[in-house]
Amino acid sequence: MPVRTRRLGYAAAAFLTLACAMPALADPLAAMLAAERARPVAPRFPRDAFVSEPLITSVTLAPDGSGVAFLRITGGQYSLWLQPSAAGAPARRLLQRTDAREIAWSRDSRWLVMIAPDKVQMLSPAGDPGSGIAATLGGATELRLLGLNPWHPGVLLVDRAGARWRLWHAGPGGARRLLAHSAREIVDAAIGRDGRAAFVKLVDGERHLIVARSPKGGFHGITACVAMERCDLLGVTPDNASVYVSGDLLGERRALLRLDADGKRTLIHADPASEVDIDGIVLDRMRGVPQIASYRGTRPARYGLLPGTAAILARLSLAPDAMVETSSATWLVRERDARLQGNRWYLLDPASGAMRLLLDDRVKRLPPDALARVTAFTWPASDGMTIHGLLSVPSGLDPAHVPLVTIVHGGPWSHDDTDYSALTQLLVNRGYAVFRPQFRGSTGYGRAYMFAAQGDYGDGRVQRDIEEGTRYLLARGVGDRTRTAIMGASFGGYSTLQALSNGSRLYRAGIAIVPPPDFGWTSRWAAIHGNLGRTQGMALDRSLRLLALNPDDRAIAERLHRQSPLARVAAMRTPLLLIASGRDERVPIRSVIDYAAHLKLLGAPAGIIIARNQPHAPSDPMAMRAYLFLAESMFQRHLGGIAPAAPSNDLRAWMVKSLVER
Amino acid sequence: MSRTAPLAITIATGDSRPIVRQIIDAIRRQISTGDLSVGDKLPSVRGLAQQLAINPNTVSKSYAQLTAEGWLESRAGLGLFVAARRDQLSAAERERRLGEAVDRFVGEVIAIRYPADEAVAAVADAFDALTLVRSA
Amino acid sequence: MFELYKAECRRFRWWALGAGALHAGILLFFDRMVDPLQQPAMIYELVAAIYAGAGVLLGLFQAGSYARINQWMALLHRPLSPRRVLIAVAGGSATMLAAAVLVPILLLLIGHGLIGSRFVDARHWLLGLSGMLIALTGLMGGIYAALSPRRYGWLVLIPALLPTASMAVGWAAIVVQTGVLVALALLVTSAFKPDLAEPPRTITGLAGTALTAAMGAYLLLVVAGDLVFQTLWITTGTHPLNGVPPRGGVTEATRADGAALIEAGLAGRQDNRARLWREQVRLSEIFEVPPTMKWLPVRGELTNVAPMEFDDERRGTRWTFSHDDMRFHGVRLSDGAALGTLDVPGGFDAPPLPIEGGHLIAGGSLLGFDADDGMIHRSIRLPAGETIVARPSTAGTALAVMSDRALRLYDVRVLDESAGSDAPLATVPLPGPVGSLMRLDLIELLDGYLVSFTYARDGVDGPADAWQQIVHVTGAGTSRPVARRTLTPDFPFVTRFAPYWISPALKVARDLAEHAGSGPVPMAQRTPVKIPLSIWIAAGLLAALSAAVVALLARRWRLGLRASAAWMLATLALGPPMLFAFWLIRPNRTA
Amino acid sequence: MSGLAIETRGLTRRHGRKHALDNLDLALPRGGIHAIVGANGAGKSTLFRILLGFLSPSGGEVFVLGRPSAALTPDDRRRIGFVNEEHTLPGWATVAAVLAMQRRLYADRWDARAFDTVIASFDLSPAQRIGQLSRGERAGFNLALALGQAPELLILDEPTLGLDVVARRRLLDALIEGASAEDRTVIYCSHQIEEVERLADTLVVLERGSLRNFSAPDDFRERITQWVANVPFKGPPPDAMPGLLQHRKIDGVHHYMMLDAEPGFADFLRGHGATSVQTMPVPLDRAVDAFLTRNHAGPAA
Repeated sequence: MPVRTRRLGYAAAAFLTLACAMPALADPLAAMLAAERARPVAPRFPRDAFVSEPLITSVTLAPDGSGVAFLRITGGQYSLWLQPSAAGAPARRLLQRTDAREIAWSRDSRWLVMIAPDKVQMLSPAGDPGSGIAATLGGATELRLLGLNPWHPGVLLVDRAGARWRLWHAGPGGARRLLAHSAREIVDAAIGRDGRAAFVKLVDGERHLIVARSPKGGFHGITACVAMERCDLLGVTPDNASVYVSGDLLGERRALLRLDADGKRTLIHADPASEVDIDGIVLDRMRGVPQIASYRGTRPARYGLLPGTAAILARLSLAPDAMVETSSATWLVRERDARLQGNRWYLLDPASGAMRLLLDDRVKRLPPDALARVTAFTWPASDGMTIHGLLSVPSGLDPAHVPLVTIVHGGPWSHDDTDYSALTQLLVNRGYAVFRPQFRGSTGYGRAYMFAAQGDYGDGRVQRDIEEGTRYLLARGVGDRTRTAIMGASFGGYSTLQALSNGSRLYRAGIAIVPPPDFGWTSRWAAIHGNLGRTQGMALDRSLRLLALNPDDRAIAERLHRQSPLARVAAMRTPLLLIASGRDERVPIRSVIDYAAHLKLLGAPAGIIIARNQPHAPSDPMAMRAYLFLAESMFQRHLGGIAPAAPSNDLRAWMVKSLVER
Repeated sequence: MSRTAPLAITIATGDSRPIVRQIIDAIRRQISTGDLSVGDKLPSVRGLAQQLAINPNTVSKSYAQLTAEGWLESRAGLGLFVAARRDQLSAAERERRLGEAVDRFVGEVIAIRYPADEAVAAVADAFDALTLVRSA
Repeated sequence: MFELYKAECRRFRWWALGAGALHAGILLFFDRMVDPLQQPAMIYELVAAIYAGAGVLLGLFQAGSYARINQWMALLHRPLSPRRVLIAVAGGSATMLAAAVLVPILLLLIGHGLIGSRFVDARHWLLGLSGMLIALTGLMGGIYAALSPRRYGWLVLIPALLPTASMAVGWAAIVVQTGVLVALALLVTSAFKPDLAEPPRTITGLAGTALTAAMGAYLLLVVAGDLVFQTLWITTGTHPLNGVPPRGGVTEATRADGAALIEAGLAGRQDNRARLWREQVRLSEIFEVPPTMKWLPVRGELTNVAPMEFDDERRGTRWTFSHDDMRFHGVRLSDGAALGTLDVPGGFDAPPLPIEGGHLIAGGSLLGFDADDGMIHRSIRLPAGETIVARPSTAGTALAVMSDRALRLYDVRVLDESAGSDAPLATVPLPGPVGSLMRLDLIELLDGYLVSFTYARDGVDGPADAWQQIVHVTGAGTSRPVARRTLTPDFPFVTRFAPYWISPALKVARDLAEHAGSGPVPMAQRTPVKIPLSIWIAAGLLAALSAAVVALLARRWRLGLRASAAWMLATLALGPPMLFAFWLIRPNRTA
Repeated sequence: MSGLAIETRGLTRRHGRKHALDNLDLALPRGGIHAIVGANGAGKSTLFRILLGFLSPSGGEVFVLGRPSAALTPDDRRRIGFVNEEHTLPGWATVAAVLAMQRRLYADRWDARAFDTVIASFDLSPAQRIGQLSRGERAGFNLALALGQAPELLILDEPTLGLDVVARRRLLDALIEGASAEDRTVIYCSHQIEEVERLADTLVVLERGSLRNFSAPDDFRERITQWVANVPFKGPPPDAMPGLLQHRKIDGVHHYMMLDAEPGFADFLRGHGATSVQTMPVPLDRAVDAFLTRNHAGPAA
């Protein structure tokens, strides 16, 4: 079972988020360009066909391998289904309607844990008594879900009574048992096979503290994770004496290690290429030991940690980036590729290596062969640091004569991965090369890479990495120098505004979506107002301080303001499309409007579009379709290319209703 | 004290004669025919008014005229009685009234083409009969 | 006289019994379905209208049965003074009506009080009393309508509608209703005389009838006159509000979308700052903050602005507020068991009005019921003496709270954090009385707000001045006015001031009567109306002219000198409505 | 206090432009039965309403028992009985209740004998409700009540209207019985000339609100004579015949109804060519009829 699903949270690429990382390949650029040049020109697909809505989600394998539970989405409604592993067995609908957005199996495969934003329910497919609400989240004590109990049917919960945090187990029927309590906030726990909390992670100021249960009773600290070190508790070792940890406590990059009760750290597995953070760790759920460690990138890698596992993985070499869930019997495999729209799930027989298609969430998908590959590459920054990036080019064309669009990811503590991207695929299909820089400060390449930004998000290295990446590609014969554009959402939008107004004159057009016009102001605002700041119990202002962006530091604020698009609004002379969200919970709409008003007042060549009711990261497919149309139109207008098809009637109606355009 | 004599008279409204006149005529006729004898006590004003369903004042007026004409006489505290017959009219008046009566009679007889001598004989018989009744 | 009373009682006893039983049945039925004591004011108004209607019907029936001349002569031609006859006859029907109205109400209230889990406030007893008073007022109105001369009787009845317009609350409402009832009874007495067609014989009766008729004529002129005027306008197609309202006018301001309104408010400024604001206005979402609610709960009021209760669904409890002890009383919904009382530390400043989202407004406090701990917490407490006059609304990340003195903007999280600070982000003193504020629009600036206050209540077709004020609120919470423009009235001068020039004295009397006993109503604060001199002159001239016409008519009707003088003086004081009343009453006696 | 029961001076009552009473001067002495006759709309009811203060005169003065009618006190009303043609009594009350109320109201002057005398001829049960009585019974009860209150002045507005012969006869008996009381003045209004003829001491003829006759009924009758004349030609022009009430030509013979015919009227007719002239008295009903209809049937004046 991958670690990420155990987190049970909702990760979104967004401004001021901290997410995980992945590795890249050395210099595969030339080979990739040649290969793509040789391929036939892809046919033009309708714009709306690129949008990909999830129709099946939370597909999860029972630890005994007997079946797969999943959620089906129909018209916004979620229903719960059970697909037995046996060949030919039909899927069974367990619930016609559910509020759950994520499901998990108990270790004994008898219970399904259904997690909704406000409650946890448990359901026995076999009809055992006790089905129903296990816990109602929120409330006076701010009860929240920590995770699944790895051994016993139920979940781990944390709440707060006065000055104390309490760790609970809640099982079928809502029976609750206190596992531990602390004066510090409990953010993680590893449960022993005896059902007691063996290791607990606590918040201690600007660091995290891991404590272990003493044989005599009580807990004692064994180690601290400082300076934003990650240390996620994966589970107790079979001898109950140590805990498996995913984190960067040893070395640069995040790895799988073992932490003993005396604080001793032992590496179990790290990226042999010393390039990227560990991405996924699959546990053998029956035994509670790590089974597979995986690393991502255009050269994804997977390593078996248990005897025999490597052999089975070898049979999966055709799908090196697929996600795997193991069980004592059959395995569940989810195909993953930049060119695969939607998802496909297979059952793998570990013994024979036979794969059988289990679920496909799309009736029709764009042909993967006609879609763009995503290639990871690196380039040397002007200060010598190696910077990673992703590139996609249209097939069958001379890459030097296609327009180049730089798409900057948000966060900034995040990264672009190589999954299917509707925007990238559309632009490449329309004949644009798409460059996605993993500028310094991005995650997934180790702590040093992330901290290399040194809080300089003005004219500093971050922005230079982005622009240098573009220049590097132009120099390598990718993209027409006179037809370049930059776009991005959130931090990417900020970077776009920076690029267009910092005098570099590199880009001929830009699209800034929900951009903070003044990084400092927005950080400060978020630290004060945002309900978004807590990561592992750590308040955003603390995180920012650790990232050299102390919101209370006036000097930093002034520097960031001086170097902000807002301060340079008069310099905006490049065609710009500014898209803002009216219900933006991260970048206050007021700050974008203030900036947009300045643009208008100064007569800048900027179009302003405000999506009145959209949040920072819209999930509305209509919004996605609208933004694709707007991007295609903008780039066609300023970079040349094929005129976009007019929006369909329903989209035009939605745009008239939902967008304010000036 | 004498008893009140029954006074069997009726009056008719809508007659060309006033009610006073009708009462007077009726009492006169009853006295003339002997239905009322001298000394008979007449009904009280109220009594007769009730009997005839008329205003007592009307009865009073009739009684007053009959008294003035001498047909009735009032005995203080006792009521009205039929008076002893006296001639109340002057000779000339009597002559005039006779003349009128003869005129009317003759007119009627002529109108029915009745022989004059037979008419005179009939008048004589009528007077004879009247005398007989009175003496009976 | 007592026999007459008894006979009249007997006459209606079966009716009273039937109506009372029906009344009790309906009350019982509704008591089963809802809590009759916790209905919104509209329901009570409806019920009062039914009581009044029943009274009117009874009065019309009873007096109507006597009003035919033969019956009237049979009733009044007896050795009793008309007043005593009236007391006996009207007393009989009033007794029966009062019993039919009051007894079921009292039974209900007693039933409520005895069940224990529910409570009956003092105000609920008064509410029953009020129901009876209104029924009796209807009865008197019906009697008056049946007996008074048709020429002016209906006019006299118009001011008897005062309870529907009165702002009096609690005991004061009872006093007002009693006053109207007594006045109406006196008017009935003055009309209760052998010759129904003639005006009252006594000077006091005549004066009372004349003054009331003048007030009726005034109200008619003001209301019906306006209606006629507007209808004429509409039919001729020249109504100022037909189609596009006049530019720069009050109507335009009240109908405009927020952005256009704020832009218009800034139109007077051409500097860069204002130009930037205008750009921001065009892009921004405009938050329209509701300026005031029509009514706020007042302690001891007879009815409810809204039901004074809310449900704790998690615990299955209904909390109902008692004015008597100023606490919520809980009842378990499933079985009606009493669950004690609920208070807030520091107590409620005023009866709390439940609003959306489990929040309560009480005087200067915004409170919230926390379903988690089942307690009421105070989110915001304004400085002493200030009252929240509107439902708080969100404006972006801010919560806009209107008080009678200031608009305050809070971090919207103030609602969630019961223990958090309730210091406002900004306090914007109102540039004018809150009652005159018609709309309030604001946009967020990068730091701070731009707020538009539109003062236009009574400024569309009424006499009030109307203006718009733009206030800039900085991030530090300070505010300063940045633009102001006068809104031009859309209606002609003549119609706007009609209530004044028709009769200033009656205008004052009407306002006094309607506001008497109103209790503390912050929303009633209005910009004082500036009456132009020309209106005073017009009113004076009209009064003089009316008095002259009265003099002419009085001569033609050969009225005595003293009576003529009295009528003229009254007309001089009250203007055309008095002339109207005089002409309709046609006094023909030297009184 | 004047010796008159009723006195009006220049009494005028207008309904709009129409005069219901036109400058009426009437003085009815105390005592006796005064009958008021007149066509419908002659002003009788208006007069009564004004007399009792239920209508105000447009002009002139009215005194009832010496008191201005608009200022009648409850005590004055105690002495005045009034019976209208509908015999208005509360239909929802019982006979006993109405009687009890009346007795209490007039306790100081209640004349039980008068009441009993009258009521004896009607078969009423005390428990009956007024609404259940026949019209005649109600009329009798009403009159009994009025007489029981022993009024000085009794005003009767067509009390026998709509009653059958039996009921009317009983009512008349009752009235005669009651009217004979001392010093009682009865004002009686009826269309039944027969009753008037039987009852009235004074005949008051109202026409269009004006007084046309005020005399004993017999005097009135004597003023009117009927003439039958055989005039071969057209006859004298009507405007040459003052006092002509009615003129009809039947089979070539002229019938004249004359008011206050002059002594030489027969010669006048002969002078106009009459070959024969006869005269005769007329019954009261015809006299009244002729008097009241003169302006309807006669040629335009």
